[in-house]
Amino acid sequence: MSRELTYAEAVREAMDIAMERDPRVFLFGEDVGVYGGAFGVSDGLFQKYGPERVRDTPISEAVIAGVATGAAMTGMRPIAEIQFMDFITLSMEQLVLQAAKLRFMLGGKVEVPFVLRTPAGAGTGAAAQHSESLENWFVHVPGIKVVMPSSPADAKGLLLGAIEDPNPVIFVEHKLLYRTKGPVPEGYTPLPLSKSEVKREGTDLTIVATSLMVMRALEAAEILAEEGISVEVVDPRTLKPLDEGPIVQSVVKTGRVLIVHEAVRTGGYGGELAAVIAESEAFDYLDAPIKRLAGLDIPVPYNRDLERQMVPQVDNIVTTARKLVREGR
Amino acid sequence: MSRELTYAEAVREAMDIAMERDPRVFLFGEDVGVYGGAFGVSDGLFQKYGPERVRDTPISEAVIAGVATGAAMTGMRPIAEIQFMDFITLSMEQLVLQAAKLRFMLGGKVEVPFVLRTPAGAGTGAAAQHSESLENWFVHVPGIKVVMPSSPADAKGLLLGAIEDPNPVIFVEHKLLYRTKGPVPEGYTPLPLSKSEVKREGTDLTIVATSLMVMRALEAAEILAEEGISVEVVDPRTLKPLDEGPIVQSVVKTGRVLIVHEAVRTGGYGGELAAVIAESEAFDYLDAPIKRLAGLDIPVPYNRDLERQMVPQVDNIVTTARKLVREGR
Amino acid sequence: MTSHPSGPFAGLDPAQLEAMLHQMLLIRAFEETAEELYFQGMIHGTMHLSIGQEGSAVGSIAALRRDDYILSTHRGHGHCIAKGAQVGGMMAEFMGKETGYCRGRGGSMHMADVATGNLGANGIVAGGVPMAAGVGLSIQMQRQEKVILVFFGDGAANEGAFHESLNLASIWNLPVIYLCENNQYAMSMSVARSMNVDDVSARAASYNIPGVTVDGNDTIAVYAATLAAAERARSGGGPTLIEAKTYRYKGHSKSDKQRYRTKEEVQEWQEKDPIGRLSRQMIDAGLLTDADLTALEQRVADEIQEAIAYAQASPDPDPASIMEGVYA
Amino acid sequence: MTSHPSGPFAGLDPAQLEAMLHQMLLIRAFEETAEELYFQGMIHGTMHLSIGQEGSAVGSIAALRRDDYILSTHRGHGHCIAKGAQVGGMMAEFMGKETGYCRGRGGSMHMADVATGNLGANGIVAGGVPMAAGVGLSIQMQRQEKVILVFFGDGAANEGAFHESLNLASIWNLPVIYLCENNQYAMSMSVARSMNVDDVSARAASYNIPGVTVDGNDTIAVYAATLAAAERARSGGGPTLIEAKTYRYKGHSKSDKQRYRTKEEVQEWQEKDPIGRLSRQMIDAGLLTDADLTALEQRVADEIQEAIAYAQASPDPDPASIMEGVYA
Ligand SMILES: Cc1ncc(C[n+]2csc(CCOP(=O)(O)OP(=O)(O)O)c2C)c(N)n1
Ligand SMILES: Cc1ncc(C[n+]2csc(CCOP(=O)(O)OP(=O)(O)O)c2C)c(N)n1
Ligand SMILES: [Mg+2]
Ligand SMILES: [Mg+2]
Repeated sequence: MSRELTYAEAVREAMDIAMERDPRVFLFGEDVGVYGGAFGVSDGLFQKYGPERVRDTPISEAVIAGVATGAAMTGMRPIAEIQFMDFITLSMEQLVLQAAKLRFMLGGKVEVPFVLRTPAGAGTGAAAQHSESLENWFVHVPGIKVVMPSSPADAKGLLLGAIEDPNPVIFVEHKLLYRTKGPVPEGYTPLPLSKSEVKREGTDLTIVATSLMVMRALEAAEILAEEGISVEVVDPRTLKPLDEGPIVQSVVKTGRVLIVHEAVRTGGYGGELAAVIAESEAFDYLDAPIKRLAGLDIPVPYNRDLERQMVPQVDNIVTTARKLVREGR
Repeated sequence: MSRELTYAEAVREAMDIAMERDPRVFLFGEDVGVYGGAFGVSDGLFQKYGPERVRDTPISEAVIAGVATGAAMTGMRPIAEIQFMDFITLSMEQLVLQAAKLRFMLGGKVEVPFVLRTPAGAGTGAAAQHSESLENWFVHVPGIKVVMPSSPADAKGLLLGAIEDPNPVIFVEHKLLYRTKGPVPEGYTPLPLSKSEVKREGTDLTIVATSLMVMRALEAAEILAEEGISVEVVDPRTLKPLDEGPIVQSVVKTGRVLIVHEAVRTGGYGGELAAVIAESEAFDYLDAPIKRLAGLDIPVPYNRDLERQMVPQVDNIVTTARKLVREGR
Repeated sequence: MTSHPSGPFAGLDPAQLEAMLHQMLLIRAFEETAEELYFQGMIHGTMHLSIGQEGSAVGSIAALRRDDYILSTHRGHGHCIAKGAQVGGMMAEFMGKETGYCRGRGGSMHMADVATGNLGANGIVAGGVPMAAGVGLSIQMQRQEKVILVFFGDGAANEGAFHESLNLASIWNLPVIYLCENNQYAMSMSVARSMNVDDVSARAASYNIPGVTVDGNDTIAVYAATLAAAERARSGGGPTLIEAKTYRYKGHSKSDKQRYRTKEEVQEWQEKDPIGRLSRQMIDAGLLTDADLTALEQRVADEIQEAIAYAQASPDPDPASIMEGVYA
Repeated sequence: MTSHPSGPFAGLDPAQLEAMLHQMLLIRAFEETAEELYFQGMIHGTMHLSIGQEGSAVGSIAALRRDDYILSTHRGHGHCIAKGAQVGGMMAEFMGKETGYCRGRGGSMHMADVATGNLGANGIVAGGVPMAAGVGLSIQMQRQEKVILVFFGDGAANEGAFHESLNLASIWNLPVIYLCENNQYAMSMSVARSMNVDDVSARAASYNIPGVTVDGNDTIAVYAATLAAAERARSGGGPTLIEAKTYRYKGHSKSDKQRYRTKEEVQEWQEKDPIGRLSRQMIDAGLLTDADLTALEQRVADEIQEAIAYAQASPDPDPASIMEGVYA
């Protein structure tokens, strides 16, 4: 049985179910309690589970990451929230030098099972310090898993999977997806953190997209279909560890690939994807250069039009994809 | 006129010259004074310039980055040292959300001219929290420049160039290069932060390498030359902004490219380089897939052999390059 | 030269007092207008209003010189106006126009006016606090007579950056004034829940620097405390931590249901309004008449109308200029 | 049940005291040996020796239970031994062997023995301090009777993490003991230069928690202070900050020319040696004879020899296992 939920409701339902099933699970972060979280994602959980399991913290992002790490090491299953992904810059030492490495450094003697949820992305007019997409930093850190759901169903399933996972997981939500609706299965339905998914089948071009860009890529594919261009859209869902198979197979099939992400282009996850494809057997099937469409290399501007111009929109995807198919570059 | 200096001496000479010429330049960080820096790089500068211009700080990496930013915004030219690159995880907010973005966020009304020097890399048996190579994080941050010198001459010239540059520059030194010697020009000889350099010419294969890996690639090239394989070695030197020209031209010429860096492979700078090449005209000249040789995706192990096994060595480069040329993959 | 604040107005003359009252009225009108424009869809994004906190903004900055620096917060419109910015340029920034103080790139959370020493609001809680030590060091090394005053909230006092910055300013004896606007809440987190000390100023003892708490709605008291701190800093006496206790009347930002406080609590504070208080003090002292006050309010209303007109008439940024300003 | 430490030995019986003295001798012998092996090239990397600080390690941990947790530092060999680790496994770790406590992956800076509650040394200054709040919360939410004691140095007390962690432990009333080993220096930076307060413990006031300073070379005093803090924590009394003033005899690490201090200063402290002090106290009280002491030293020497033999006979990690342990 499944019904329509928003992405935010799906995240909340996953937390609710996990907290009901497992007393070790708790949620903490800035204003996650009575306030319900900056985006209302945890609305109602405080009323249901009380102040011990839904805890407000002071504005102390370093210790938030430390609490997740220390509690996870000693038998709990914390869900930490960093209110905006930008603020994770204050948690890096505990996440990268401690949580990610502890198991390895201690010879495999500990597990650090926590999920750190955080909303990323531009589009809200909040400017450069409230719009970051920093997922590739964590992809570059062995010991951490990185998840970026693009639909309500994935949000619920992957969050349940992340809570079950015995490793630290950075769970990146997108502010502009919170209000999007989609069918979501009921009950305890965790998804493994190891599967890319073909979101739409096609034959002329593969678009590999993440998070909000999956939705935009699917819209673009609709438009291109009317022009007779058949686009396959693949969503890694879990950026690390990456399930390369479906991506490589798709490129083998279509011979052309466009990588789309919101994070600024240079040094981003698109580079990793491009390299994975260029190193794979798909290389021999490429009829056109591997193309990236990503955020412009600037801080996110406040002005609404500049902000829109900085991040890939449906029309940018359509134009770039069309050119790649028709002109081969 | 040039004479032989070690990489560490070259860095010191650059700081010394900059401080002599410009009263706005000063050095600060943990133990940079009487101690001379954890690796002795600033040895003698305290004695020459005194405690005001060569200042020890408490162990407070966030405020170290804040001091660099605030002082740079208001007329000074700070050189900050973060004792090991690992500890820069504690400076990320000030570097990424403030220093990098201030100029843009304030409509171009300020400049933030500072250099943050920090030693990266494994090979000293210091294990996972003292061996990080995090350069690609900063490559992913618009507003910051990233420099990684591979020789004493580059270390001096690029550091002088970085101090002259009106932007925040992350200057990544390598612990295993500090004792390497090479010719270094005398006097004030800044290099622009905008030039890749062909370190060795060749025709069969292009190796793009950074920092310590440039030295290892050159050694590998020597060995391969004896086998009749002619390798061209290109060093970006400034990772951001990247001077793509020499890299693309080299690949157009050789038709094969191997990217080598020490940082862990996944999410690293190699992905960016691979994507740049795959998007360029060089794509049409590629006779073999683009290959990456990088650090294994694990925290740096303490055990000497495992540590060695984790980071690309000369023999790994030779084997991978030979295979790429002889077998085309 | 050391001034000796005395009398009910701490040595401020009538002209200065009227200028301060004018600024407080202007700040409030500016923010009330900004909120209206937001509801009308003429301003996007979000905003953090300081209505109710004008006393700490104006009282503290009145004690500074034009060439002194400030670093501000996400709730910084008042600081910006008090330091001397034009509301036209601020309104233009709010509307994302090219004529805005940040060319429309920064918006409310990055409002800055470098010409008047305002190095910028900040979207990051305690974001300006570490930088303040750097500005202080810069002043000290350049042998300038300036000071840097950095604003931050009660919530910011729980960030690690607060600790590192105050410790460094203390051991290096930097000319920094740390001004904590304690408005009782960090978003939904009350000070009572977020720390076990009654006064943020108590934390000055960890760095062996002076720490004082003043009534933030008593504009004159804030002025006097800041003036003393500024003189100490200028004369090589080092940093001071000042806590101004005040209150925000509006929600934290535009998405606040205010479940964490009662209407009664808000009302209690509104009765202690800093603008009402200063104007009453001046009227009682015969320095202001009701007519003067009405005139001031009218002047402020006109300034706001001009500001809106200026902003609306201003051009949007040229899309072709989007890559500008990332690097110098 | 509350114990009432009394008499010169705070209620410790002769057997306990001898065990403590044995641990202190073992720590010193272990570190002196490790240094020798380093100079012989049998250990690589670097190491931070706690010689001279055995009193704070043994005195504090003696007040804990086996199932209590500790988080340690880069100068953590003493903590590890005091909590109950075997020197054989530690020596093996030092030599990078598969039988080491971290399978040779961690080395000196990550020495850990989860079985005895030692969650690990840390290469990052103050790295364990934020985690300690998490461990404390975990204990509290699981309704356990445990406490977590986190060691850190004077230098760590200037990290932002110190501030955030103590504040959180205070408002959540967590069972955390913050034990600052103030050995006067952070690498080359003296406490006198790095902070303007005489005692790190003074900073407890910022969080309204108890803060005490004890002579770290008085092992019994450290024990008594820790016991009181542990009982407070177990009975829901929340966190305590203990500062143990002590001194490291050796350089900071293997690359230290020690230009920042004088030989005289080192000698002065060596006269206050914690091992000499405890053994003298016990001898004066008739709890120990010179013969006993010699026997203890012999026993320690044998344990170290066994440890070396065990470590040398142990296998290196299998190169094929290099990817193990990154993910669970
Ligand atoms: C590092 C960081 N954490 C969290 C936030 C989100 N946030 C913005 S303002 C705010 C509350 C700040 O409280 P306070 O410092 O008291 O200032 P006030 O809003 O009361 O003026 C929070 C949590 C942020 N902007 N930066
Ligand atoms: C975050 C961080 N900054 C700097 C260092 C380098 N470092 C290692 S130990 C040390 C001194 C620490 O002093 P203290 O906390 O007093 O401990 P002690 O060495 O005196 O035992 C420094 C600067 C580090 N390991 N981590
Ligand atoms: Mg507040
Ligand atoms: Mg110390």
